[in-house]
Order: sequence, then structure tokens, then C-alpha cells
Amino acid sequence: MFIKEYISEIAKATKSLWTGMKLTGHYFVRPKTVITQQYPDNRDTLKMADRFRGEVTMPHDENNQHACTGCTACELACPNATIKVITKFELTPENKKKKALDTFVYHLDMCTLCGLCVDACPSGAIQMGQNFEHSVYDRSTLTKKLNKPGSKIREGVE
Amino acid sequence: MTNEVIKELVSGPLPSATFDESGEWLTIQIDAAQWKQLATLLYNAPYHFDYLFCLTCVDWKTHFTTVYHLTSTCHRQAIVVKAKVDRNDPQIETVSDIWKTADFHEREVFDLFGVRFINHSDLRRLILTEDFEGYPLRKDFEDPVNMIKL
Amino acid sequence: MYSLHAITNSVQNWLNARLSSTWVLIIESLIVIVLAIALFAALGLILVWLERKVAAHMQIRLGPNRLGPAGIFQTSADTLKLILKEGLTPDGADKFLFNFAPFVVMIVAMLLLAPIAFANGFQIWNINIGVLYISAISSLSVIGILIAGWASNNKYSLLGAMRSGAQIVSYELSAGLSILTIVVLTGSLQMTDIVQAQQNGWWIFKGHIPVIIAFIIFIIAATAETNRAPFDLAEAESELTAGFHTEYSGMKFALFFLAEYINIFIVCAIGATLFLGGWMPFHMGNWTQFNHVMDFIPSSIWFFGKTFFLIFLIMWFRWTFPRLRVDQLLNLEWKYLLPVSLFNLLLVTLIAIMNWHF
Amino acid sequence: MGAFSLIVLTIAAIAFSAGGILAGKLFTKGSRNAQKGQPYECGIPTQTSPWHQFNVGYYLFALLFLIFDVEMVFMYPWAVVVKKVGITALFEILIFIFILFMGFLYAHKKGALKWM
Amino acid sequence: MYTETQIVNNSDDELVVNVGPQHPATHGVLHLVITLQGETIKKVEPHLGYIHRSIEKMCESLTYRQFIYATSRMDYLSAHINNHACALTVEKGLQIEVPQRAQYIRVIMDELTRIASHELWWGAMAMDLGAFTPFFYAFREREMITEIMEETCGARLTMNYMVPGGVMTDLHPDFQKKVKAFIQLFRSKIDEYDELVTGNIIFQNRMKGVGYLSKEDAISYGCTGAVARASGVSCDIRKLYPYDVYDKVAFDEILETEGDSFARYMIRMREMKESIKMIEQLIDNIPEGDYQAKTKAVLKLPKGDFYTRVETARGELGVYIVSEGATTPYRIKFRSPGFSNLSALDQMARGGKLGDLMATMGTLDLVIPDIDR
Repeated sequence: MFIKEYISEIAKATKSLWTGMKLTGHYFVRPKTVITQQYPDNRDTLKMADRFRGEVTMPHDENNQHACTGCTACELACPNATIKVITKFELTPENKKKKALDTFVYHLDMCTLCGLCVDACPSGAIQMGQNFEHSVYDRSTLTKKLNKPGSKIREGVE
Repeated sequence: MTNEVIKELVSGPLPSATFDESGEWLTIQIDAAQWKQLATLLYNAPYHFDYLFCLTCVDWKTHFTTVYHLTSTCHRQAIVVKAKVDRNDPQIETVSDIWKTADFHEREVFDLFGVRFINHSDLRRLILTEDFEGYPLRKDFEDPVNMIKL
Repeated sequence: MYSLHAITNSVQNWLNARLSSTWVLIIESLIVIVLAIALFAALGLILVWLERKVAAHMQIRLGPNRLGPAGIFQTSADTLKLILKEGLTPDGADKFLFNFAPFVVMIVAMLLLAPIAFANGFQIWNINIGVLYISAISSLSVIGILIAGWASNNKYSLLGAMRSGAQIVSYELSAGLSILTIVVLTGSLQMTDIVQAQQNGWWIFKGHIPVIIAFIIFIIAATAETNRAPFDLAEAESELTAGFHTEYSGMKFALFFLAEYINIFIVCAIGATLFLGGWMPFHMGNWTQFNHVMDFIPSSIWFFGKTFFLIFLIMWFRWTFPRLRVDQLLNLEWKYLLPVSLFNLLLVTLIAIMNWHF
Repeated sequence: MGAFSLIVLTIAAIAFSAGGILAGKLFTKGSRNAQKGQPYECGIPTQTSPWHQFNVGYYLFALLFLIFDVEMVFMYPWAVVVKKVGITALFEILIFIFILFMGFLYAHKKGALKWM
Repeated sequence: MYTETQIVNNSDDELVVNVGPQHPATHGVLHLVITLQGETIKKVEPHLGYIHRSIEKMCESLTYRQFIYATSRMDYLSAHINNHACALTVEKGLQIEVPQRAQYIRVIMDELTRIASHELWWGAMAMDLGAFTPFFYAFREREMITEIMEETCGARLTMNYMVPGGVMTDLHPDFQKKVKAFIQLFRSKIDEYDELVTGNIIFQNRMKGVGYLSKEDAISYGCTGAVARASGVSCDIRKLYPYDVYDKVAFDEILETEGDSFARYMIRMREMKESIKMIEQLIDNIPEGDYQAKTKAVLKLPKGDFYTRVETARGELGVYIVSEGATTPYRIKFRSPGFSNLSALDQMARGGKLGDLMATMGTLDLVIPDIDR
């Protein structure tokens, strides 16, 4: 019947609206369910995942030594020409010439953080860092030199 | 339905078509002029290749090939048609009246390769601006501003 | 116990004792102007903040929380930002109408304040046809929106204005009919009379189900008349970017924005007055003790409490429901709300005549 | 305060709006160029003017509204006296609403409420 | 930009409105030119290219290991699946046998990506219809997935996790535990979605009967994914041409026949539940072993062309590689699902209201970088 249908339609509609309102009301009265993070405030406690790819870093040990042999595998693996490895020749104790790293230039502004360079590195010299706060005022500061001044290759890394 | 049946079907009206079965699917190689005839043939019953799932173009420096991947939603048989297009005067009959999806795909190919699709209802640049010069996906395209040679 | 009524009386007496009647009028006018502007500014700031907080908590986030405790100064900062923005007039616009529209909207919003009883005896104009006055003035606000949409020379604005016109005009019918139910029960168009009639109980409690239905229809119509989601088709940002105020920027936009919130306040105030007893405290039959406690709460608190409850209800709608389509919106009015409210009016008439209400 | 309050409130509204806009003008340094003056249409230069005749389909609702709103104005005086008049008022309004409703049904049947 | 072609041939009562590139409903830089008559849509004409990066051209100069990263940027919501498709194509060319463990991981990741993508779609679509709150509820669950991804893959959106021969790194030790916790939570939350949106009368009225696409049109326009399945076209690549371990999982291909926006909506909602089922079957049975097959340092595909189809969250993604035997592809073509789905928009939106267009576009689930590539 028309009137009956008409009324039941209204009743059904009202019920469906009320179900939705109940849900939003449910969350409204429960401030504990808030999921947002107070980002700059929680910086000290913010823990990024270990594998998070934030930037390419080159770990140095306490003797200011790294593991980069200057083989340019990372440079070749990089799809965007983000990495430029500049090598030099050093004399070994046996008075032989040996290729060594001079400067490891890393263009963070071109990096897509794909992790292919780390994958390609045969000596584990570079790693992905967890830092994600990369905003700077001048783009030129995003071109980084990853090996620290005066650093040397670690003994035994070939 | 096997590849043999299709071969038989195609080689009747189009004796110059060549077949290649080395890939995953049967590949039919034809000339641009024969494409419309073949398309109509393939679309109509009983084989009913009603689903054009990929349309693209390859620049071979000497010529283009437009590549059509077709399948049938009832028989699930896929075939590939490669039509050879002249590079100096690239044109081929449109199939947007058979498969509507070809409308956009042909416009994209026109935009990026410069292949003109004859009788296409609305052949305009789809992605690039109207005043753009050159066809970026051609092998000899050079863009001194945006392209970085590695 | 102090009350706003006493304060106004003493101020008037104090003025009357010292000045001539013309000066009293001028000074009173100035006081009214200052109070009205202060109310507008305060409401704008509070309601926008409240909306953002309500929205945030429904959306499991915190909302503004940086500027001041719980972010209460956020809206002040926003206003400051809007003041510092350039108020642009597009080249192709009808310059006079474009700049005139915000004034129309504001004037309408301001005029609607006149008959509202904010507290016991605290009212700008105790007009004897208060309800009719509100119906008449509130329908003017659509003109401001139409002017704004038309003058912008923008397609979104124009479509938004057209939608708004059809919508406000349609929903005015069911709003008017649900207001009429209360008029029928009270037998008066005066706001004070309507409030007084609810001394022994609010209409929503005494009037059986028909009044509750009228109340629901009124809330729906009020939401629609103020262009609020789910009826915000005039702005429908996913369809018309910003609807009728697409071209407005800076303070001109702020005035539209403010007027929207003021209008919400006003319709909710009217709703509270008609259905929830205005400034009348909550009384329970013969519980004298309880009634005394309730009386102790100032009448202005009662009024604002009820109004803000209704405002919360409208905000709750907004942050729960999707938007209606424009033809569905008109369908809802013409096929559901209007017949139902007509029928409902008859029921209420029967109740009123038979004295079946409490 | 009486009807004089209307003037007072209008002045208040104008003062408020004008004050806001003037304050805005005071603090901003406007610059103008051709792009800035264009109407907003998602960043694309607008092609046709919106100021030409086009079909919106709202006008039927406007006409219907006119009918109903006028009827409603008649109902206000009735509503005030309904309690005093008693049961006669109910029948009167029944007839009134019946006629109104017939008109409404007619409009509905004619398809006036259907969106074109 | 497009001025010359559009102005003319407008009859008097028509209004040409641009929706996009800067419009809240287009979720990106899609540009639609809409011809309106009153509120009724006469024609919708998409203009593309605002975010075209010519990934196909770029890939021609990248090696077979490198080009995969670029595909994460196409359909960024199903980055895993894009990478998966590329890895599969290279594997097909090189005939590499992928270890079982890697196959399991890949499928689980694909399905998690699908859920994440559908969640975002759900929120964004509700936003198109004017409801803001669902967006945040959807993100609450999506955040759990992105956190799982972050732990294992190292990124939240553009993962670059699948490499030719397997996956880049092994699973995080907590992976299984977290996925199970997510599944448990998600099952309860999906009811909330239904309460808030699916059952809502306004929503249903907005969606039902809107943006109708017939089965024939769906096939002819080359629609895939939820768009085609809502019209009754069986086109789930996972079922028809299973890759990796999809043939070992029991799941249903979700089909509806109405062809309207609500059917497309329901398909995606049901797909999420189906994905949960698939993950549940796989998560406890990940075999031990290598996660990556031994491959050469420099990959060279043999001469020939290779085509792979996978099912992304939006539909069928085809990767077509023409190889000349070099270290880089000679020509690469991505057949993106959004591109074909978008071409059907005109057909679907015609005759509807302006509000219907938003409902239709919302259920098409357009990701503009996927269309523009």
C-alpha cells in the first residue's frame, strides 16, 4: 500500500541516518581514540622503522674509516645519477697504485630513495638512513659529501 | 580454438600476412593498409576478439609498427597484431569504431608518435599541448631542455 | 539573583534620570550596536572554533590545538589572516553588486537578531508578530546569495546561487509550517508569549509526537536554509569548488562565512525558543525542589545552552552525512517534508483544539 | 526598543561589514594583473560568459513556492486564533489544505516536481 | 591552452564548465571540460597530460633493474603491484624461477596494497560526495598497512620492493604478527564503514542508478578492474591468468551486474574482504627459503617482446617490453587501467547531473599519474 510504503521508507531512511550518527557520536565522546600524532612535539620519541629509507648515508667507525672502495657500483646502479663517486689513486705500503675514494657526492635533491645503490654495494659501505626531515631553504645544501674529511678506507675491505 | 584456426582464417583473405608463434601469443604481422580489414574480420563472429586490451606503437627507426593486443572475453584467446606503418608518412586506419577504447589509445599514439589514424573522429593531441612540436616517443626526438643524457 | 533584565532596566533608569529622551535613545542605540557587533564577532570566533573541534573529534583527530589552550585563538588568527588578505574583485564582475552582496547577507543576519529573546526580558524588539517577522526577513538572505552568485561572473558561482535559491525557497515552506504548529499551540506570534507558554514544560515534551515531528522537520529545514551539509549544494566544494562565494576573498569572504555561522545561530535560537522553551528553565511537574534548582541557573545560560545544543546537532549532521544531489534535495522537500508537515499541522491543530497537550 | 531597532541593527551590520572590509583594505597592498582579475575556473581561462540564457530548471519550483508561500501567509492569522475558534477552525483549515493539496497533487501529476 | 577547439559549437542554453586541473573532486590534475545544460551533463571531455612524465621514454634508458623504481610513481597507490608486474615481465624474459617464499611474499604484499588502495579510494570517494569523516576512518586502518610496509620494505608509498628474481629484502620478523593484528582489527572496522557510508540512505540514493555502464560498453571501452566487474565482465587477471601463487589461493572473483556506481562501490568493498581472506590463507604458510633467485649482475633480455598482465587495485596493468637484446628495453609500454576506465567516463556521465559526475568519477578510482604516466 502506498501510505504504508511511504512511511516505512521514511522510517528506514531515518534509521540509516541514525546509525551513521551513532558512529560519529561514538567517536566524538571518546577522545582516547584520537589517532593523530603531535609531530614536532613527539620528535624525541618518534622512532622510524629500521629499514626506512630516508637518505643515503655512509657509516664511519670511530677511527673515521669507511668501507667504500670507490668501485662506482652504486653510481651505475642509480637510475637518476644521484651519486657521483670521485676516485683517486693512493699508494699502498707496497708502493702500488690503488684506486681509492676521494669524494662521494650525493645529490639528495635527485634521489628517489629506491635503495638500489645500497643493494648494489659490494662492501656494505653505504646504508639508508632514517632521517626524513630534509627540508632546507637552499637547494644547493642538498648536494652532500658523504665521506667525512680525512676519512680512510677500513683495513681489509676490498 | 587454436592458433591454427586463426591462421587459417586470416591467411584466406590476407595471404600476405605472416605469423610468428615464438612469443607467448600468436603474432600476426601485416601492412598498415590491411589492418582495417583484419580488424573487422577478427571482431566478427565466431572468433569475436571483442576486447582490445593494449594498443601501442614501436619506432624501429626505419618504420613504425603499431601493436594491437586483442583478446576475446568468451574464448580467452589472445593474439597480437603488428601493423607496419611507413615512418615518413605514418598513417593507418582507425579502429575506434570497432573498439571504443582505441579512441583514447590512438590519440595517445598520435600524440607521442605522430601516427595519423585515418577516419578517427577526434584526432587531437591528448597529452601534450596543441602547439607542441615533435613526437616525444620517437627515437630521434631530442629535447635539449628537459632531457638529461646519462 | 542578578539577571540581564535587571541590568538593562537599571541602565535605562540611570540614563532616563540624567538625559533627555532623544539622547537616551541614541545612547541605547549605540549600546545595541556595540553589543550586536560584539555578539557577531564572538559568535563567529566561537562557532568556527567549535565546528572545527566537533569535526576533529568525530574524525578521531584533535583539531586546532596550537594557539592558546585547546586552540581557542586559532579562529582569531584566521580572522587576522583574512583581514590581511586582499579583497579581490574580478575584472568581469558586476562591481557594485559584487561588493554589495556581503552587506545584504550581513544586514539580514543582523536584523534577525531583533526579536530573539536572549534571556528573561532581554530582547531588542519585543515585536508582536515575531515569528512572522523572522519568516519574512530570513527569506531575504537568499537575495544576498543570488546577488553574489550572479555578480561574480563565474559559472560555479552562478550555479551555486541558482541551487541556493531553489533550496532556500523550498525549505522555507516546511520551516514555516513547523513554526506554525507552535503558533497554533500557543495562539500568539510573539516570541515572549511563546516562551511564557512553555513555563510548565517545553513544547517538545508537552506536544506529543506531532510536535517532535515538527521539531525534526524544523531542524532539517533549518540545516537546509543555512546551506549546511548535507544540504550545502550552494557551496558543494567537490562539484562547484566553492559555489556562490568562489570569487570572494579576504574580508568579503569572511563576511559570507560569518553570516553562515550567524544564521546557524539564529535558526537554532529560534528552534530553541519555539520547541525547547527559549530561556525557560527545565521544569518537572510538581518537583518544586528540582524546579528551584533549575530556576537558579540564569536564563541566558538556559537559552545559550539550548541553542548550542541545536548547533551541535547541526554540526553532527554535517560531519556524518554525504551531500544530497540537487534533485534529491528538492524531492525530499516536495515529496516528503511538505506533505508530512501539512498533515502534521492538522494533527497539531486537533491536539490544540481538543486541549490534549499537557 | 521598537521598530527603531531595525535602523539601529542595519547600521550595526553596515558598520561591521564596512569596518571589516576597510580594515582589510588598510592592511593590504593590492596588485593587479590580467590573470588576477580572471574568474576562477580551475586555472583554465574561462571561455563562455555565464551571463547568457541557459536552462536551470528551478523556475517551476519557484512558481510552486510562490503559491505555497502565499497560502502560508494566510495561515498565520488562522493559527493565532485557532484555539479561540475551536473545532470550526479545524474544518476550515481542512478544506483549505485539501484544496492546496489537490493543487500540489496536480502539479505532481503534471510532472512539475520531476527534474527535467 | 585548449582554447581554439572548445569555444565554438555551443548552442545558446549550454554552459561549458571546466572541472580541473585545480578542482577538489579530481584528486590531482585531471582536466575535464563539461558541457552542461542546466545541471544536466551533455558531454564530458577529458584533457590529460598535466602530470605526464613520459615514464615510458625514461625507462628506455634505464636498465632492467632500474626501471622498476619509476613504475612505483605511476599508480602510486598500487606501487607494489606495478613493481610486481615489471619484475614478472623481466622474469618471463629471462625465464627465472622465483623462489616460493618470494612468491608468497609478493602476493601478500599485493593484497595488502590493494586493501590500502581501496581504503584510500573509499575515503576519497566519500569526500567527493561531501562526507568528510570517512576519510579519516579509512586512514586509520591504512596507516597500519603503511607501517607494516615501512618496516619491511623501507618506504610507505613508493616501495620498490620487488626486484627481478624475488623481493629486495626478507620479511621483517614482526611482519606476520602485525598483519594478523591488522586483519583482526580490519574485520571489525569494515562494519563501521558499512554503518557510516554503505547503509546511509543519502549515499545509496546518490550512487544507485548513477553512471550506468553496460556490459558491452565496458568491454568495448576496455574497462578493467572494479569498473568492468561491476558491469558483469569477468576480467580478474588473478583468476583468469594467475601469476605467482594466486592459483594456490582460494578466492572468488567479485562480480556485480548492475553496472552503476553503487555496484562499483560494492565490488571494491567486497574485494577488501576477499583480500583479507587471501592474506589469511597465505600468511601462516610462507615457506622458508630464499627470498630472491640468483640473478646476474647485469640483466639482458633476449630479443623479442614480452607482455605481462597483472591486476592492480584499479584494474589490469599490462607491461609490454620490446627488447633488442640490450641491457635496456627498446620500447616499453604500460597499459594503465585508469586510462581506459577514464575513456568510458563520457559514456557514463552523459545525461546525469553535475553531482552524478562526482559520484561516477569517485567510483572510477582515478589516479592521475597512472593515466598520464
